[in-house]
Amino acid sequence: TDAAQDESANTCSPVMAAFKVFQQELDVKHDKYERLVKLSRDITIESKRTIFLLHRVTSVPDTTEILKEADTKLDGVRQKIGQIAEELRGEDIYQFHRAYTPGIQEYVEAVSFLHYIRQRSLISLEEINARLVFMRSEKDVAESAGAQVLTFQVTPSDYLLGVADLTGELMRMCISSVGNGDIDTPFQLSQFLRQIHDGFSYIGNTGPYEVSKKLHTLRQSLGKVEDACYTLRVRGSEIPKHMLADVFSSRTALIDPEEGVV
Amino acid sequence: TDAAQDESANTCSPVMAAFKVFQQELDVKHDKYERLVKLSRDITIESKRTIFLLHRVTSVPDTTEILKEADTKLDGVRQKIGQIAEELRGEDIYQFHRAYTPGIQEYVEAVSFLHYIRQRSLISLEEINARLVFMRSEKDVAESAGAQVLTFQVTPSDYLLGVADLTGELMRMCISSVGNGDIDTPFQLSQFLRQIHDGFSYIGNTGPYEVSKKLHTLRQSLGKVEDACYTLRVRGSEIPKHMLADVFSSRTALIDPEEGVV
Amino acid sequence: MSVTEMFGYIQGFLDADQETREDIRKVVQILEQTAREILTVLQSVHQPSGFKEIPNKCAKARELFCTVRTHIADLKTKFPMEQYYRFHEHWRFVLQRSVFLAAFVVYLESEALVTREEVAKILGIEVVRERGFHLDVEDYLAGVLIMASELSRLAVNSVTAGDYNRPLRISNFINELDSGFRLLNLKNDPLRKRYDGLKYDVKKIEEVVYDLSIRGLAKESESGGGK
Amino acid sequence: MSVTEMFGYIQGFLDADQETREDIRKVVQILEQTAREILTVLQSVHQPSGFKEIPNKCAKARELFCTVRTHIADLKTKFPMEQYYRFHEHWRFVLQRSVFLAAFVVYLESEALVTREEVAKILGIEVVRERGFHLDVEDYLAGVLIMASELSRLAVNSVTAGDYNRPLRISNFINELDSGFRLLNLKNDPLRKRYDGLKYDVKKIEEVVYDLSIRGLAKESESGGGK
Amino acid sequence: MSVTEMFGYIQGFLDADQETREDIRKVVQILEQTAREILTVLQSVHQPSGFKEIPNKCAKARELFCTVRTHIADLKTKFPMEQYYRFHEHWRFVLQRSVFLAAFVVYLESEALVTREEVAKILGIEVVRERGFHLDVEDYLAGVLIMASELSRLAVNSVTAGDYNRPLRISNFINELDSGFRLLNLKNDPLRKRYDGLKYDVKKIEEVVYDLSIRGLAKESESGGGK
Amino acid sequence: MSVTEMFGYIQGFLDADQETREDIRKVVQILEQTAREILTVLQSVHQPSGFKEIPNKCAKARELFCTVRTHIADLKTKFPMEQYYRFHEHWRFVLQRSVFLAAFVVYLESEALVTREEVAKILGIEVVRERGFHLDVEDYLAGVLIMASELSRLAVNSVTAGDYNRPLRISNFINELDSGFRLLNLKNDPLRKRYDGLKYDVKKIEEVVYDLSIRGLAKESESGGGK
Amino acid sequence: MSVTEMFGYIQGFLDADQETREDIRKVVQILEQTAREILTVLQSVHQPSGFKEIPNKCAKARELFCTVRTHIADLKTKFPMEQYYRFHEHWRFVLQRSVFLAAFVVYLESEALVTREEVAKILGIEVVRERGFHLDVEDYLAGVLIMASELSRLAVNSVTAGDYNRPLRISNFINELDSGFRLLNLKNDPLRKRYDGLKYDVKKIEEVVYDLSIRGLAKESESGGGK
Amino acid sequence: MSVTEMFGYIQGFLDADQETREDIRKVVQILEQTAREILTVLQSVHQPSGFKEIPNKCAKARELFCTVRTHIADLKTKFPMEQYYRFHEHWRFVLQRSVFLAAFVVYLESEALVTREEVAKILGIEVVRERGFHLDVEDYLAGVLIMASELSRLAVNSVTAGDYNRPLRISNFINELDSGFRLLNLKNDPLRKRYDGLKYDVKKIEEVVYDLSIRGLAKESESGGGK
Ligand SMILES: [Mn+2]
Ligand SMILES: [Mn+2]
Repeated sequence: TDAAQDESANTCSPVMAAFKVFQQELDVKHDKYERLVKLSRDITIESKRTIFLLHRVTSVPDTTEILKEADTKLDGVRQKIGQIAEELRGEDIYQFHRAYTPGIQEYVEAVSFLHYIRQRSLISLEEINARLVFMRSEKDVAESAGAQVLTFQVTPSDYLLGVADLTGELMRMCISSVGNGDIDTPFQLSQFLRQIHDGFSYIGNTGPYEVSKKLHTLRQSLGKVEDACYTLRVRGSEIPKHMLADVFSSRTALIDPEEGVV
Repeated sequence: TDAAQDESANTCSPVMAAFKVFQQELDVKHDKYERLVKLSRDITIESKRTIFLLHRVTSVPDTTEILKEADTKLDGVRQKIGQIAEELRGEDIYQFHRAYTPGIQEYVEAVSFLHYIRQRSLISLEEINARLVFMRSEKDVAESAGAQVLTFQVTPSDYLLGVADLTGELMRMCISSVGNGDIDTPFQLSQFLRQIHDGFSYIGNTGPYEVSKKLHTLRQSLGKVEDACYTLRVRGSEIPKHMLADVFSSRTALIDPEEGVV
Repeated sequence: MSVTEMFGYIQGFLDADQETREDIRKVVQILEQTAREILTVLQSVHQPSGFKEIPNKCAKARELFCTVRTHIADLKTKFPMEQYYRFHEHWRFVLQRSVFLAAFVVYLESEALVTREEVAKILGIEVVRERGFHLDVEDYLAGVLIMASELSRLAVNSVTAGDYNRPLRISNFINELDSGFRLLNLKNDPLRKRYDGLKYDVKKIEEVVYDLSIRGLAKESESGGGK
Repeated sequence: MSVTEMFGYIQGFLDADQETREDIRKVVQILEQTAREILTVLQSVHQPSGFKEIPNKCAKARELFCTVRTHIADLKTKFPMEQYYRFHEHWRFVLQRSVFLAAFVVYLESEALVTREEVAKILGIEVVRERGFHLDVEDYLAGVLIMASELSRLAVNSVTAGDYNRPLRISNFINELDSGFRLLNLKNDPLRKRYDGLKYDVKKIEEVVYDLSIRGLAKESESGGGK
Repeated sequence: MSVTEMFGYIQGFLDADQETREDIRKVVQILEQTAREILTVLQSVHQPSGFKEIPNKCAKARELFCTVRTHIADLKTKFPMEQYYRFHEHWRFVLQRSVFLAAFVVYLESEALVTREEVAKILGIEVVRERGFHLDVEDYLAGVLIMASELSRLAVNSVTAGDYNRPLRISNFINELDSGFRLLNLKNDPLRKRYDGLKYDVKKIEEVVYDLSIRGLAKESESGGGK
Repeated sequence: MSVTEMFGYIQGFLDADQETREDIRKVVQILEQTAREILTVLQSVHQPSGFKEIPNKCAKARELFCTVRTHIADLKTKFPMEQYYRFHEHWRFVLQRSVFLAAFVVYLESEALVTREEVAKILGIEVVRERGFHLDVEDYLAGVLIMASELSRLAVNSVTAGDYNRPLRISNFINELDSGFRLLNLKNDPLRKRYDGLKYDVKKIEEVVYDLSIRGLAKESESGGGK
Repeated sequence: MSVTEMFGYIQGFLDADQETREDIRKVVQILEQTAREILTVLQSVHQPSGFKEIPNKCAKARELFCTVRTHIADLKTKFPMEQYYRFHEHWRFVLQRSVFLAAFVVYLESEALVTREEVAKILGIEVVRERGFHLDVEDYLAGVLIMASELSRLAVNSVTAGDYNRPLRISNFINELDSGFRLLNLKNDPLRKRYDGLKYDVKKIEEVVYDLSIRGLAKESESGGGK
Repeated sequence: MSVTEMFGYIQGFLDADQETREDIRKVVQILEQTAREILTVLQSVHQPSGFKEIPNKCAKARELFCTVRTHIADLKTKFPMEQYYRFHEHWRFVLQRSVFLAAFVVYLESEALVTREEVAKILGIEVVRERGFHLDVEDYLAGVLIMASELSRLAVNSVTAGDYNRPLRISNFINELDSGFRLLNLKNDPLRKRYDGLKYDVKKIEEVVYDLSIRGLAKESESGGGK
């Protein structure tokens, strides 16, 4: 038994041999995990940048340029997601899910924001996933012929969490729109946000825990948007007329406030 | 009304005049509070130093020197408490209690620690307060003849909290005693600590909130002291004999373990 | 009885308890689902288009309350009635939500405060503890306070929908509610905290009325509005 | 004295202390009830109809302050006066509320800031600590800050009630108060936190005045306004 | 019924509830005092000198349990029995402590595990819920676990007092208890947490036995010891 | 697809997920029960009398592992295999406990470290992820660490039972294990935390060996010891 | 050096650290006092009467910044410069406030955004870390954001004071600032949170501009401006 | 400089900071790896066979410290030296571990306490802050305390290895260390907590010495020592 204590001898004991295998396995796994975290962080940063960029649409007359630039940025993000898919090839994706979920959620947020700005509707999970199909590069194909296509599937949870965060951006967009004198957008946004809010309250606490946590923020965002629409309505209700000192005498002549908004 | 807006005019408005009085009053109070905090901090530091010093008694043959030094240090602390009493002259002492309670508790801890080392008993609240009677300096007396004596009263709560902390020091002393081969002290300490523990559990949650919080630590300290005594007892139970390999054959000859301890 | 026997016997108790809780949880889950459906129906009143459909939506909600009653009836069978408070926490949340929903429907229908008796009837439960599964005062009040906050939202959205009349009526209603609560001696409990939120609702609605007043939009309601 | 005796001796102190606190708590609870009643009386000034009745309501509140004085007189008997700060926490909250109520009444009556002396008189207590149960500067100031927030609400409701003059007067008053507070050297204490809230009140009132100005509604007050 | 009337009516409910709680709190406070006295009596067994006096101390504790029974009888009169679980939290703590004390007395007397029935009898309460104020299984188990931790302390102090026999008996007892608990399917609740502590008690006592064994001090008990 | 449809579609996913989890939870609960039974069987090795019966107890444990295998087989049917890690948290705890039990049995039988392959076989699962329900390295290592702590307890109890040889063998075994773990690059994860606990086990066992050495009791094992 | 000597020496270090912190705290307190004085001077610009006096007030504030510089110069002497980040938290708050004040003065004087270099000069500190006590980018940005919120208040009060021109200029300025911040990639830190508040300032100012536009007041002021 | 330019410029700063932290983290990770390797080398001194090889192992550790110095040299290049405290938390843990390892090597070689100067030299860093990347007093002391605990373990294992002399020498060393720490006035910080652990190390070692004394083994070893 004394020999087992000896370090040099130790190295050839079955225990040490087994642990060297474990070391290998753990390191491989950790390294992959780290790479995924890094990719996720890059995706997050680039998605956030896209969102920042998209907020500029409220302050410029022509949005084409911005939307094009956002497309390009998101293409880059999708390439990164392709790298994630590459890393996950043959893996149990849930094993590494925690490593890349923040990035994916942020991507969902960015891509659904862009979609909303273009289409004024909620992008579906299918639509998102449809754009996450990747062709393998030549080199890889050479190695193992056959499956040339690689897909990445956003989970419903990540989709939900991304959409929950989207509402925050929509709220910001609404506030900025008001700030920039855009009248239509806030009302459209409040309608849309209310639908999402109702959707989330329909799901309630049956979804993942993180969703319930975000419900409060979502409700606050909705409140802010509703307040903004309210403000627009009451301010819009006033007649564009110089010096309103005499407004009370001509009160009966008030036009239908509904018109003031359009 | 416009005049009230004017800053220069403002200064003579009744509101501003009143607030200047408040400013005065608040500053006086805050300053006193700060001075008391400072005194309390000094008392804490010096009391802690005394406690550190007193822990040396477990490692030296003659403790006279240390005890004398501790007396001197505590005299200094008492002088500081005299300064607190001076500050509190004519005040509602509870108004500033939070400012100086940490220092007083630490003093109780130090003085009761010294008392225990000398007398092996718990110092009483009266004994503590009896030493907190101060003669006013000549100068002060000149100002207002009459009351030459100033007293400081430690509250029962502060006394309790100080004693609760004392148990931690007693535990440390016990561990050090074991470390230094002193056999008697741990047993005496465990007896004493048990009494204090029983006292505190008798008071239970009827005392101030902070006491209840300290009960857990007290119970842990008692456990450590009991464990130490236990260790002494089991180790002391072994015969001082070279090579005990044959101990099992002569097991019946074991002397009364009670004697091993003395 | 040996220690083993005794613990085996005790395990019986624990199993039964756990099973009861499991049963309760299941019914409560379904109940929550139904409550969420009612909420979805009622939330449409915040839509500009939803204002005309209020009677419609209320009717639909009333129908869904039938399902609520069925589920609660089922819930009652899951535990001995005298242990109501043992399992109270399980259904407390959904019960308060249901009170809110009932109170909201009644307000939308009649602009009146639902009484505890009415709520109890809508939910198919008792008011008096001794009679069976009942509605605690605290739970009733909590539900009413949730509604108050929904009404402050409704006041805002009414204006957006062009209904300048409703906010004033809501303001009066909420003020009355506030006076009522001020009669109560609430402890420092969750209910108290919720009540503190009422102040914000009151203020919010007052600001809506202010905005309408300063623009002369509130006047027209004076003639037509009010109860 | 043995350890056991010592603890018995201390226990005596603790028991006496707890009893005193129990007594104080009871009186304070009644005091809170009365304070809530005064609040209910004064709340009506926020109603459009309440504006004409301000003098009336103030008178009624003044009456209820008699009851406050009786309860405080009772409170004083529950503990040795020189230990005011020992039990301060027990009545601090209700005392600040009472200061607020007194300050609000005085403001409504005279649009002036109540002095510490006046509050003390209304509550039947002292200003100077040495004289007995007194009013701390901090508690006085805290009460004044609660009033400031009530005034921002009043400014809003004045407009609803058609009184376009009052908000400007409130704005001046609050600004003066703000300048006063800025003189103070507040530590990081609850008062500081409350004072931080004053900014929002100032801002809110400024927005009301803005709303009136831009519509030319503030003009008319310039001629008629002032005290 | 107007809103004001309704809230006045509700206040009645709230007042009654608060009063009940106040009453319960008072009795519970006295009960805690008695429990603490019993604890003080029993704690002396940890003193080296206390070992011979165990029967004495147990007798004295038994007497004090009479007072416990009186207080609990009083407690029962303070609320309707079917609302046991409504107020459970008020007495849960002291009830578990009392179970611990009863279990400790019984152990000291007979080195056996007290049954739930015995505890109930000692405390003057019921085992079966339907019969009245009863002892919940969870509370019984919690009390037993507190005792386990006290026994590990006793094992240590026995050795200090020169009794090398007792730790082995305690070790056997605790092991049996541990096996018992392992039969139970505990949820993730406070009881589970407490049970996790039992492992440390088991280990601690095993180390005491180990220390005795390695020094040959445990042997002598083998002949004389056991139950 | 409208927003409402989209949420309905997602809700479908969530419902299915929750159902799967419910199914898994049920099987896991039964699995935990069986694991507890195996533990009870193996616990007896800590008893002085239990040392001779080790082979016996191991055999009995081996039998119970059949039941484990059955339950795990059942578990496998509850979800698609490639989603192992999606639900991992549900069985992670019980799986690590099972690894511990298997490792303990193998150690008791042969004083060797169970390999991952052996554990997998005992539990009826795979080593390689691609093959099906498998055993994660981390879970395997966690189970081994739980055993290490059990072995430190065994070392103590061996001495009590008079077996002075076993602690030295355990000490060697644990030291080898410790060296193995030091090769690993653990992140700041639960496994790392658990590994930090190994230090205490190592130390405890070293102290037992020390106690034997200083009394010359370790000598005899040198001649007779080993396998 | 003996162990004792070494430890005595070490104690010196520890004492010095505590003293340094004490010294820093004192200077920071005085600095806060001066900052409050500057604020009081600048606050008057919100008063209707204050608008004409802006140059005056700015001059007075500039004077007070001399005192700020003196205090900061004093602060620098309290610790070795390379330990800036060790004590950063102590002055972070007051530094951000000072940046705000400097930025506000500069805006009032020239309606331009103060650069980091200018602020550094006004406060008598460095921009480049290597040169000495410097201004962190984050602290600079935080101060700028505080000013943005002050400007939204100023826009409101400008209207009250009859200056219909200023809000438009503020609006342009704030929009530019907002675009600037959009370029930044902020982490989820305190600065990001503060930045989120900027949107509300932008919105508020835009509402003022909107109010002026629909009344044709914005145009009018473009040509003439002021009263 | 336009606002846009300025903000672009600022973004550069923010990016640089994040990058710096990333760089530091990477080097620290490698440093931790090396520290673990040194630990593995030194761990073998606890093995019975390891005692003769101490010089050998120390030499090997000394070699590995070269790598440590290289990594720290690399670390220094990652950030400007005057920002040491800005990033201190990143390397604090590994630095304390390295101090421990250096102190342990020095003790094993010479049975003396490593000075701060020596540690600094071994790690290739400075003692004086002004000179560059330095060793904080607190970090030095923390490392020394970790070593104390390792020495108590060594004392135990010395006996097992038959070296009865070493524990006495360790005892003297630790006592001196303890006296040193008693001179310090530690705040209630992590260091104080660590220091409290020292007493248990002292106690453990004294128990070993006591065990040796009562067996007359301490004397015997004084003359001959070792096996
Ligand atoms: Mn976002
Ligand atoms: Mn202490």
